[in-house]
Amino acid sequence: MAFKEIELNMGPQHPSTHGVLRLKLAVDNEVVLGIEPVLGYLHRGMEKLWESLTYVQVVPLTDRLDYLASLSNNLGYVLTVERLAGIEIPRRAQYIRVVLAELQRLASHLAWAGFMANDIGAMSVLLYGFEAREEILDIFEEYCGARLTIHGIRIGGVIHDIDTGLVSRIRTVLTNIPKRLADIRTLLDENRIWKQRTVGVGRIAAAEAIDYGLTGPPLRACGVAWDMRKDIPYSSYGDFDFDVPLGRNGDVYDRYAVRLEEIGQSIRIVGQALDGLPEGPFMAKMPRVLKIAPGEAFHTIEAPKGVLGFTIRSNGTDKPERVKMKSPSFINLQSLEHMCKGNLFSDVVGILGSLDIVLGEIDK
Amino acid sequence: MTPFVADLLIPVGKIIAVILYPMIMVMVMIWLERRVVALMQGRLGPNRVGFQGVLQPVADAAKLFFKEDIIPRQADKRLFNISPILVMFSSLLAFCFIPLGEPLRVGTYTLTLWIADSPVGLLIVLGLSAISVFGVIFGGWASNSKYPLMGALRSVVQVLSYEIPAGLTVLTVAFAARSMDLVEIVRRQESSGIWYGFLMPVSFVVFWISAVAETNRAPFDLPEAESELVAGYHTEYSGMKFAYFYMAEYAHMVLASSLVVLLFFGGWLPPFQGVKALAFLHAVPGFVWYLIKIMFFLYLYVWIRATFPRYRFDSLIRLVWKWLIPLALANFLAVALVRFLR
Amino acid sequence: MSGLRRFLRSFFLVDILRGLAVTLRLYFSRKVTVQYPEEVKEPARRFRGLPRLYRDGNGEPLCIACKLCQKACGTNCFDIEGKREAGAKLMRPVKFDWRLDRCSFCGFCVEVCPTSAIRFSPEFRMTGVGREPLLFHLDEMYLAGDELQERLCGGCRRAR
Amino acid sequence: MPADPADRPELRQTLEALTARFAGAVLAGAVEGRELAVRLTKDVLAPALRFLKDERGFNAFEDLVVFDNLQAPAGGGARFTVLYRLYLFPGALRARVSVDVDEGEALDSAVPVYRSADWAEREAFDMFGIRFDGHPGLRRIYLPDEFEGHPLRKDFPLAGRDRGL
Repeated sequence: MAFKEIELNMGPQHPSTHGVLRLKLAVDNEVVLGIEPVLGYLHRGMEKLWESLTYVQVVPLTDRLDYLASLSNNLGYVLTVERLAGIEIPRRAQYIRVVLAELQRLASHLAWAGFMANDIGAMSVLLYGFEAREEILDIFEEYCGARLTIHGIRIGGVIHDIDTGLVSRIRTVLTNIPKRLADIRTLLDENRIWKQRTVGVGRIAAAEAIDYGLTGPPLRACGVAWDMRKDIPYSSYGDFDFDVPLGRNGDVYDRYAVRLEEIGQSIRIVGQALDGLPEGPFMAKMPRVLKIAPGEAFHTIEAPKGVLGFTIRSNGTDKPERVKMKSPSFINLQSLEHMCKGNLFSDVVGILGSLDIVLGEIDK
Repeated sequence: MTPFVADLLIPVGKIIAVILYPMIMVMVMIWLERRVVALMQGRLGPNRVGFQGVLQPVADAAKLFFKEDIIPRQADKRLFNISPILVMFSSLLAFCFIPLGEPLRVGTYTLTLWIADSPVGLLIVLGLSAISVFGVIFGGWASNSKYPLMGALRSVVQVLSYEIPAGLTVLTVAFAARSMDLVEIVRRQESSGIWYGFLMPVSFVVFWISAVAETNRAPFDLPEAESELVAGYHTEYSGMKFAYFYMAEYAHMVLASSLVVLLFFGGWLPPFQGVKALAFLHAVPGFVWYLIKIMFFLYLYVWIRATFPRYRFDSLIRLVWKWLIPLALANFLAVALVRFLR
Repeated sequence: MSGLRRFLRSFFLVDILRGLAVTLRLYFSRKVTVQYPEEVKEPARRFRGLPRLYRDGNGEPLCIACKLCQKACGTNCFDIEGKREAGAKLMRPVKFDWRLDRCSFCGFCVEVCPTSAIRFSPEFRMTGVGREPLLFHLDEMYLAGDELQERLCGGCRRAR
Repeated sequence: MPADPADRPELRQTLEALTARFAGAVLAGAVEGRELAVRLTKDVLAPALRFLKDERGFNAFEDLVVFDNLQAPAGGGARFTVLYRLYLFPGALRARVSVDVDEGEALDSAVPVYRSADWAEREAFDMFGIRFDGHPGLRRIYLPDEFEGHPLRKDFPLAGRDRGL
């Protein structure tokens, strides 16, 4: 009887594809032979839309890229525009941006911890992760009024100032998160079922990871110390000291461990930023209508999912000629097939979860 | 006691009781599961329908009753319709052999708290609970879609491989009690003064793990792994057929808990029988103790589900063939040796 | 961790028991559920709820139909026409169409409005029973609270 | 944060090595801060990328950007400018290799050199219609395969075409 592989369709409506991703799997009775991701279900034509909006009007749209880390998208786009237009940002605004970006990284990693654990079966961790994240969303709501599509960072600075009341509330949140994190770690770190599902699964070597263009936690899990906040510091990240957690053998467990460590580091950064918050304006002097002379700029930041980059080309008007976004999830998803080949079907869910992709950012 | 009452009314009454008993337990289980998992996750769970959500299962059942009953187009109609019945039938039938307490003396008539008591009651219950595997296979196959098929295949391999350790540990109990009759086993535990759960802890642990696996419950819920197979073998079912699968799963859980309680924790016996000081515990009827013990194990089911991630298929099979079966065999030899030397 | 200690820990199911201990402890912990609609979590002061037009102290509409908001809006939700009454100093809006289903709550209109006529209200109940009620006309821009809910989804029976 | 002013000597050497290796093909080259910008002719693209990766250590492929020069024609007057952004880890250096392509012309695919260029090139094809020879599976990545036209071109109407759907 000739061997015929099953073509299994996972998505675009599937409980664990983190959005509208469709995976065409070639499966031989649960062993994965090949995966072909099909994209475009959430394609909104962002880059075309951006070409018809002014620089300032594009910022709220960048919220909708990685909708779990909207402040990071804002920061990435805004820094590129500022480099293109040569705008100098007051130090207080840079520090507030670091506070917001790192809080956003905490929220994104906590949401990810919940999703990944739920994909592998530990359903309670989803609630614990979201409960911790809820406190951060309350901070964002108090700071600028929105919880998910926050649009709190503007070209030239930030939307509001941080008053002492908000600073103390952020500090209490920073003390609560480690407690919730400790629960998650006790539940998962040493658990034998968790280890069987994650150790050695979806392993990728450092050289292959760089060749596949992996960035962010999945790359650092292979032991490659590439963190844009350290390599090309931006928005005064150089003033803070924090370490870059690294894994050893680049499997699902190391990606899990690296992200949980990063939560600890982000708490350190926010603490230092709040301690050293300089005085001064929180917004640079901006013209009413921002017109930028023809030119081109490329800038990258360390978003929670990986290296997020923007290329902007200006043509002298108040609307960008071309804005291209380099999305970390888009590039990281390419290595999914390499990691999943030969594994079992249930590992695909775990590996996809460990890559922490968001379809808004992939489909643009 | 006219024969009319003795031979007709009472048996019919008992049969109705045997059907109602699992139904009520299933209703309790549905509520318990949703509440306990919720409370463990820092939320309240259903508390709108009835006092503290007690009527939620009734609401679910009514909803499912009125929901449209979809049969996929290319599904194999006959198999598709039979499987929920098979799954439900096997668990209800097994309840006939579960004794709930010592026979009651009502005037001259002794009311036995079970439908049938056979010298091989244990084997019959195990055999009947294995029939539900057919329901799962037919359901998965007849749905004619890939996910249910994978769910069904996984379930077959899982349930069959966990039958072996379950069977071996049950044998050790039969060995110790020198009988397969469930009532006899409980009486034997009473007379020997020690419950087999404490006499043979290894048997209890292995049997408990196999019971969790056989009922496809977390962390062994691969056949219906929501995050992988969407809903496993009952993905294509809806309306009352889905309700059957849903209730059958809980019925099997209650069945497995009753078996654990009967075999290892002395069924309806009050705890600490030997201790004279606690003799007043005997006043409480056997049936209440039996319920308390079952509720503990049902709580344990839900507790485990809220805590642990899900096994991967090969690690689950490796667990049973490399760990549980050798352990069960070694334990069986040890018990046999002890029995022989004594 | 030495091999023996790791074996003992795994044989006596230490990781399993510690996991169960966590869920048991959380079983008795404080619950975070907010019983909406009986309990309502107060939105923050700067909460970006439904943008509303406001009136000044003595009931005069603040909006002077300068259409700055219409220009600033990225998703062009506004369609405004103003008219200057004979003898009046300021223009008044005659037609003020605003589309809730296009609004992305970016807040540019609120920032750019010279008389802060349009501001975010704490209203977060914005669901309607059709596309038509999501198009607000001039007088409906001043609605708030229950009349607003009546306007948005009047049809459904409110569980009051 | 403007790029730090110190020009990196290694980049200068790379530029010289590149111009020596591909004599006539390097149309323009400059080192600015941590970034080397080079404009090449179409045919030396693939060997140049191979050279930059193997000999000069640019081991990571960061991004592929396509500009439509319909309104603002670049120096060469070609319709599209395709940028390959490379990254040197751990030195944190960048290379910007740009090539001009006219409508209908094809480029050599960079996938044999950098595996992660695969989807980036498929996206460039989907959005601009630039074909890459040697690409393992050049298909549209976002839009359905039967979609005609390339949306990110300047002459594609923003509101889309009325297909009467």
